[in-house]
Amino acid sequence: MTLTVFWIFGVIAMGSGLLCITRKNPIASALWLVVTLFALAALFVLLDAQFIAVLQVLVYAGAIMVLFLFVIMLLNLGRPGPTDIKGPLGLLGATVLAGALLLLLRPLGEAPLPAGIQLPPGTVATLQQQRGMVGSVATPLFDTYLVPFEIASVLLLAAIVGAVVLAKRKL
Amino acid sequence: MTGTTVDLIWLAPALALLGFVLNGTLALARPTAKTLVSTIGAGVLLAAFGVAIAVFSAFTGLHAPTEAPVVFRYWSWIPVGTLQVDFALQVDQLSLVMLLVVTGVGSLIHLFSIGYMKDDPGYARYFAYLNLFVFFMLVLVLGASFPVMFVGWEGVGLCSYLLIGFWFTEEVNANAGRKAFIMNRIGDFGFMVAMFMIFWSTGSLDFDTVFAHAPTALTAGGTAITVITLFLFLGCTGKSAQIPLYTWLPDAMAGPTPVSALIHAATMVTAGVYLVARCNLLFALAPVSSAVVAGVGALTALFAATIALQQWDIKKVLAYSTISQLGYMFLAVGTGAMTAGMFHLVTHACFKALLFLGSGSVIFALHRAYHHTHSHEDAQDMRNMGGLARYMPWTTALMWIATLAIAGIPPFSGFFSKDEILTAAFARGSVEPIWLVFWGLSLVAALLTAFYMTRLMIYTFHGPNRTGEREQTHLHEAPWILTGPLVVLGVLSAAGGLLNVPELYHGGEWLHHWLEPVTQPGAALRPEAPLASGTEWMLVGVAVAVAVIGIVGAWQLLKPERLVPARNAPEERGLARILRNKWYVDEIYDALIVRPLVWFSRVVLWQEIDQRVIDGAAVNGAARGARALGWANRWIQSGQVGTYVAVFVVGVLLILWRAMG
Amino acid sequence: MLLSPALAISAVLFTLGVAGVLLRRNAIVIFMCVELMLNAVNLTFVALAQSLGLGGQVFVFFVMAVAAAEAAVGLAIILAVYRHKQSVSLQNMNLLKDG
Amino acid sequence: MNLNPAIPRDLLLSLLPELVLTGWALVLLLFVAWRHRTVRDLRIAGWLTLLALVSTAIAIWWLWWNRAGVRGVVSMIAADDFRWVADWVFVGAATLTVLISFTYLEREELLAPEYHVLLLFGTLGMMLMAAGADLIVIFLALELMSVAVYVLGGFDRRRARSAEAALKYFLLGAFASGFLLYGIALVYGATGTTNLILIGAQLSSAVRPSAMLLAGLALLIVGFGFKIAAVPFHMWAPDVYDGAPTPITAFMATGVKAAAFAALFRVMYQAFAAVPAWHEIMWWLAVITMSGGNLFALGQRSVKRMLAYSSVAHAGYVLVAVTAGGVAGTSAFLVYIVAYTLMSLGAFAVLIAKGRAGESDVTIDDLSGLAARRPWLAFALAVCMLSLLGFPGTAGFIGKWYILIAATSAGQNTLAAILVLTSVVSAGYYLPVIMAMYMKPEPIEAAHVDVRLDRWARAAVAVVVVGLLLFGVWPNRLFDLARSAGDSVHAVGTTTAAP
Amino acid sequence: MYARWVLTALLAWPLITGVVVLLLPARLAKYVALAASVIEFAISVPLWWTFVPDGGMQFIVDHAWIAAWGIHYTVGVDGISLFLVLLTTFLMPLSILGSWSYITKREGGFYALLLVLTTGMIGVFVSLDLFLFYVMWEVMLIPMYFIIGVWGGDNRLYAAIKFFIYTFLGSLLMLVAIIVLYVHAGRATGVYSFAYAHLLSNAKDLGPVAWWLFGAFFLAFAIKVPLFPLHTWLPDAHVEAPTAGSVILAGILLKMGTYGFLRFALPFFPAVALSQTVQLVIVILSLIGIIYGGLVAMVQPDFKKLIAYSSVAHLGFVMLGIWALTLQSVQGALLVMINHGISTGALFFLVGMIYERRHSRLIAAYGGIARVVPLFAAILTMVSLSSIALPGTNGFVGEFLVLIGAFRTYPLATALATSGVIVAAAYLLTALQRVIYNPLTQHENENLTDLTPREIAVLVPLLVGILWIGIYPKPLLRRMEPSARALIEQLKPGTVQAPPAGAGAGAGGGQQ
Repeated sequence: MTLTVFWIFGVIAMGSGLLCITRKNPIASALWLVVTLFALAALFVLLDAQFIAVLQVLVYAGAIMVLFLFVIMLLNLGRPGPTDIKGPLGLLGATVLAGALLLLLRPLGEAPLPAGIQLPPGTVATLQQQRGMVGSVATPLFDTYLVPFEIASVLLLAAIVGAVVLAKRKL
Repeated sequence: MTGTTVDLIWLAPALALLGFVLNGTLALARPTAKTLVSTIGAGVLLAAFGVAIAVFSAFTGLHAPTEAPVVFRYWSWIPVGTLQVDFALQVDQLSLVMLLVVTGVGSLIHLFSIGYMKDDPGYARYFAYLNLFVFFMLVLVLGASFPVMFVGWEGVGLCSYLLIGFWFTEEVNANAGRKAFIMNRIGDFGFMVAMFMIFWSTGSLDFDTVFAHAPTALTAGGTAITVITLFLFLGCTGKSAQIPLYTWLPDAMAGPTPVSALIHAATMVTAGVYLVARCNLLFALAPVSSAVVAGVGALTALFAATIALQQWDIKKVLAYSTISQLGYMFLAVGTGAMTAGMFHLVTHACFKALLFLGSGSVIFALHRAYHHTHSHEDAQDMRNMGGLARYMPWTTALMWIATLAIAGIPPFSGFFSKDEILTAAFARGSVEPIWLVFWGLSLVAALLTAFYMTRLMIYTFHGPNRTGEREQTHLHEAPWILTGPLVVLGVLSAAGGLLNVPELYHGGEWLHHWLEPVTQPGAALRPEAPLASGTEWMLVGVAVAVAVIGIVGAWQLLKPERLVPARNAPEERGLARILRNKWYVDEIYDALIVRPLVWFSRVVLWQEIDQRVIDGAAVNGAARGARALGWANRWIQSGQVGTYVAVFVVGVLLILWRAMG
Repeated sequence: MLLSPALAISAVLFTLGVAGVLLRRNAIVIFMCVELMLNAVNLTFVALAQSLGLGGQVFVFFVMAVAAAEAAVGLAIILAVYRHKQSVSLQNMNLLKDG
Repeated sequence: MNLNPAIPRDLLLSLLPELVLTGWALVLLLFVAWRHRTVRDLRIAGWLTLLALVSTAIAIWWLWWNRAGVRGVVSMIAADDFRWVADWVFVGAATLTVLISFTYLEREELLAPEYHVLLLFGTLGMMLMAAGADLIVIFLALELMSVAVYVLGGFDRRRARSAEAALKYFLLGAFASGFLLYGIALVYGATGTTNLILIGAQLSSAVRPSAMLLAGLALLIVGFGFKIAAVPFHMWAPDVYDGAPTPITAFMATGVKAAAFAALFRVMYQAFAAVPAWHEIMWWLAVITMSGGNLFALGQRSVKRMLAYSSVAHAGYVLVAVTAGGVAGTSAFLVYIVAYTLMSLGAFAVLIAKGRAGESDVTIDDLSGLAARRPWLAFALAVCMLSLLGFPGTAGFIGKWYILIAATSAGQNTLAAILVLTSVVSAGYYLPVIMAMYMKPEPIEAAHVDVRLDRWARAAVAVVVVGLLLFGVWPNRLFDLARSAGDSVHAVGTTTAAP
Repeated sequence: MYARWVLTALLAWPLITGVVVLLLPARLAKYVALAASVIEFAISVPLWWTFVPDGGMQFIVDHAWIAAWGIHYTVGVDGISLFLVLLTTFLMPLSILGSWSYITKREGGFYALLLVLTTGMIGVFVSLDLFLFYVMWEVMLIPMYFIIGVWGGDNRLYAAIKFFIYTFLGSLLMLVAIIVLYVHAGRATGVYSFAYAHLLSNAKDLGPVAWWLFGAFFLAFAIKVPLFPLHTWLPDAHVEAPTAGSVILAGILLKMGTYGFLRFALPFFPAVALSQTVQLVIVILSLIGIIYGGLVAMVQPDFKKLIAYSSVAHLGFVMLGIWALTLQSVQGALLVMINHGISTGALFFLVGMIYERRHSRLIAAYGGIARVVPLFAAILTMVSLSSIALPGTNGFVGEFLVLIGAFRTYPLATALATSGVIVAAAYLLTALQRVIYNPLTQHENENLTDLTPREIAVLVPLLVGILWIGIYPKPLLRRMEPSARALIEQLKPGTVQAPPAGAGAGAGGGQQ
């Protein structure tokens, strides 16, 4: 049952992903991407990552994609115009290369994880029930992953400074 | 060290070298000091001649004939491992003969040169070269080992080169000098290879050691000794102008006439004969090589004589005559008649020097006459001469002596030496019939010799004068400084036969006995070929008859009255033309060897292989290729991110494939 | 177990992202495709987290931070370029090239 | 939600340099917020940056000196000699970049002190990359560094070239980050951890690496390959180097590359030493990078682009050290990267002097006759070129020699031979620079009149030249340092045979 | 005491003075440089007497340098390198004096580079540590590159870069080979060191790798020699270089290749070097060099190119001599190396002198100038004769020894090589004729001035050398012999015959 639902959302994600890359209007692409992100959020829920799923909707589909759309609008790219999709040669090249990549990545879906490192099934779900949806992610964030967390904060600061510099009207 | 005058032998070459150094310095510093130059130039030679005589007399007093040569080692020259070459001089019977000839004839020619060259701007340089030549010639004949001899051997070649090209501003002269040197070098190549083989066969290069070891170290008649001697003989053909390397000698007449007399007639060109005589033991061990030597000698004698028949340049006639006579000498030494060869060498030195100097005297006279009238006729062309006997009686008389000598008319010197050679060849023919062919060839050559020499005399001194109306008044006998040496040489040419009067005429065969210590080891290895005295007389008769036929025939056949001056002379036809053009040998060499080689070097080796293939295709091609790859990259590095991404993904695919495959 | 399907879907999405980058010329769309790739990876992380512990989910958090930072900077850069060229098509980005 | 306030002392200590630098960066940011209008502000910001870097260097030195203070891996941060030496390289590169930026920024009227802030953030990213003992730290640090450098690359917004460079760099960089991240995810999946040492332990016991691990490893290599500009992931480099402001180009060519390599070394040898698969890939990557970089550089007229391809080629040389591995390979990398940082920065510094306001390309011909007019400058550039070429007497030679020793010790004779053969090709483009300066006449009388460096840049160039020559003749101390650093990487990981 | 510092002084002095010259005002440069090089020569001269011919290394100095890799500063000379060092110090003052009026721009740089070059060249010859050797080997490349590139002729840039890249190609592969040797020896013994003796004694058991290593060394040295077909950099470099550059290039740089073969390639890989294949290759290439070099020289329109190709031929003799490995041939090879330095050096000086007057190197631009400049003509003739190995000059002794020695090992090849003497006469005498003989047709040549005292001062030492070695080479041969003997003994044990008991008697048993 879960599996079926999982696949349904998976297909939605893949289908809208395909549409995202093939729609000639950037806005359409962006919207299809949002659909993909939502589908992914659903998948996250199915994978016992409810908090991440929420973040996905809030941060990704909400904030980041809005930013994209904003910029697209700002640059007035939504108007009908020549497509930015490459010609038949580009299509062929992209298909061949992507197909090859997929072919090479195929074993990933089949290989089981090494037994030694796997947790017993349901461990994560149990953990989340114990600590709560947020706490189970937040605790390691401020404990084990303190250093990366701080780096991420500096990263965002740097990005802000950078964005400000680039967007400033006058240097 | 013997404690006698023989010890002073080093003085002879040293004096000549001193002359060179002094005159060379003068040539660069004060070329006008002609008196000083002549004093030094001729003085050192006379002194050297004096040393030679002193050494000779001391040596005769010192030694019983069978004793070993006296070797003086001055310093260790090339000492490396077993190769120990000392700078050493060797005094023995053979080298003494050569010493006397070189210094004696040399002195006369130096004296002659004082007069002959007196107006030349390069006077000091000339004497410097001449002195240097004598130095090297003495090293050649006195050297006690192959390398030391080789010093002289190449040194005389150098001087020959310098003197042939003495008037270097004419391209012909410079070419002739170069040709001489290169041709000689071909021979020297043979000499060197022979030296290498001798060293590794006998362990030494000193004459005494080599000759002592050779009979045991080398199998008689074996390949090694045959190859060695053939290579040695290759050296001789270069230096002594034998087939196939003779072509430089006629061209060498471009040098001043005294040079032709000294170097290209009397001394240097006989070095090959001397070498074979010196190595007679080695040649005795190699019968095949000896036959080759004799055969080449006989063939050259005839071949050069035919060309001499139709030359107009007086010096060219003499040059071919020299080649021909050298052929006789090689026939002699190839036959094993070392004494005969050396004997002819000595007599030839006298009469050929006389002939050259005589012709020099004629040229001098003509040149002076033309100089007076400012005309540019060829002073060496016999068609411009004729009837000179009237103006130059001394010269004419002396030239006739020499002509008779070379033609082999008794009792002049040439008769004895040439007859000895012919006899020896005939005698050897009784053992090995091939020698009868050689004998036949040389007999025909003798006939031709008499003919062309008489032709030369008739056209030059007899008949009407063709020099020119105005010039006739300026024709004179040469001054005493020129004729003086001629007289001395005339005496020697006439009486030189006394040196080795055969037993046939109850002579003492002095030279034969004198050289015996040197020639004996080789002679002992050769087959005996005795001749009955009747046969000998018959041979003498044939030889004399041939000479007389040649002279009389020429006198009868040639019509000097019909001859026209060179300027108006018609082209010859038929055989005459071929002979006039020396059988086209130079042209053939040029077409077959020189031009193809130069073309090959320039076009194939340099332009194609070096420049196009190696440098162009390989070296610069690699550079260009690398650069082209760099440039080609611009097609990909086009600024298009799409391309970059595609290449990137290809890279990803490859890495994934390698990692997971 | 949802791991295998999740990994498969993730691989497909990642490939789609790559294909999009290969296929498009519009800088913003390409950037969106890159986001698609990042999301594909997120799916992998989350799927793995189910078997390997919560670390995977924390990574997703970090990826989002990175995505946000990149978006901020990236869109600023795209704007800067647009000011010069009045276009965001990569076809017009050809000032810099060999030769 | 309970925050753990008791942050271990060791962690703070081991992050001391980064903390110092971050602190300075924040101070500078505050300063910039108030004062960002005049040239004077810019200069003060520059001095503050120098101060920041110097104090960071002192902190590094103190940690290195005081080894007992902190050792080993503390919460995803490695504290070993390798890190200290690498940090010095980054700080050095940043310092030299700041020194050569003074004139440049003023001349190009880039009066934005944020430049220095971003430079500090970039340096911080690099330091964290070298420090990261966990893939996630490395990834975040890499992003931090990249974000800073993306912006710096497009800093000269007024010029389309700069903006275009930034866009290309950004798009391709983000694309490559995707692969890197995917690689991390797969490695995580295959081993259950992102900690390098744990991965290493995990793998040393595994019989046969799984497909997921191999795919992850491959994608990691791709991700790093992009940052180090290995062929075929190099194509951004010439364009971006060309368009970016020259001091930033120098910073990218040296610092960014060094950081990527440092992380690569750590990842490969602490985590994946037991997996043989990547050696062959590295081998091929090294070969095509060396060949490609050198051959493509031959076709360049612009000095900057030429140096870009040259930096690709040098990445290839360092990849040889990666392939060779072992203590020798790691030490060789450090020595080489020190030399490369010096010579590359020196070359770019001279290029800055030669460029004019609103510079387009400086071509090789533009340098004609420089030696006659500016002998010292020409000398400096000549030394840099010779060092890049690997000529004895310069640090470049010592570095190359070390890589060759590492390669042959690892039995990679063919690779060593290919390295030198491609070096020969490099003579084909380094020499023309010298040739132009010394052997060609000045194109016009006034060609080089205004070519001069201010005192800061001059100091930088002097340091570079002295350093190149000093290390070229007397590299002993550098060797000791590199050696102990190399040891420290491998002491943690598995045992690799080393001479 | 002298033994302890002499080599170091020889290396350091030119370097220091070079820097001084660079910093001094340009007008003083040549005086200081001349003084420095004369002092350098003076320092080196006592080597001649203090050297003890015992076959071993002498004047050894050994200091640790880069301890991490076992690199030492180790220098020393034996009978093989002694004369190359002396030749270097001998040619340098002459080169500087010979450039007196030739170099007119950037004099300081030029003379400084010459001095630095001296250090590099001497360094190559005295290094007993392969790292040091390699460094020196490369160090001399840069000054030469600049000398050609800055002060050269019209096509100097091409020639300079060609010279550089060509040499660089070979030397870099040699670098790899050196390192492989180092690693191999280190693995075998646990001692990691670049010391010559260490690597030499551990260059065994390399297996097939030895072929590759030999190949790398071979390439490096063969390019330098240069062996056909790796020679094409030489004509360009020679033609474009200024006089001093050509002199040093021909006189010393080429010898580095042959020296390398003697010192490294042969002793390190005797099994490979003396294998049938390699012998065949070397002998054939030497032969091609001798004959081909000569024939190509014959058709050159440019005098300097002619001399350059003649160098190919001369060095062919050296290679033949080295590979023949008899006492005579090896010593002959050493002697030819020295002779070539003197004679070809002198030829380049002479061409340079006439070039300064007439600004043409084309043979066709001259003709008949012996009348105008007799002294020049006389000296040119003498030097040419030395170059074509006329007995009595140095050239003969060397070539004779090479050929007679090589004949034992390769009779046929040596016989063919001997024909090189014919070709040599052909090309040099033809050129001589076309330059100083023949009619004087070009008006520009009528007012040429003869040699100045300075030029005579440059040439006289060379002429003295030509005659001295030609007539009394024993002092040189005596000093070389033990080293040559040791080398052969090491490579082909038991093939060196003892010298005869009574030197000069030539009574030693011949070998058949």
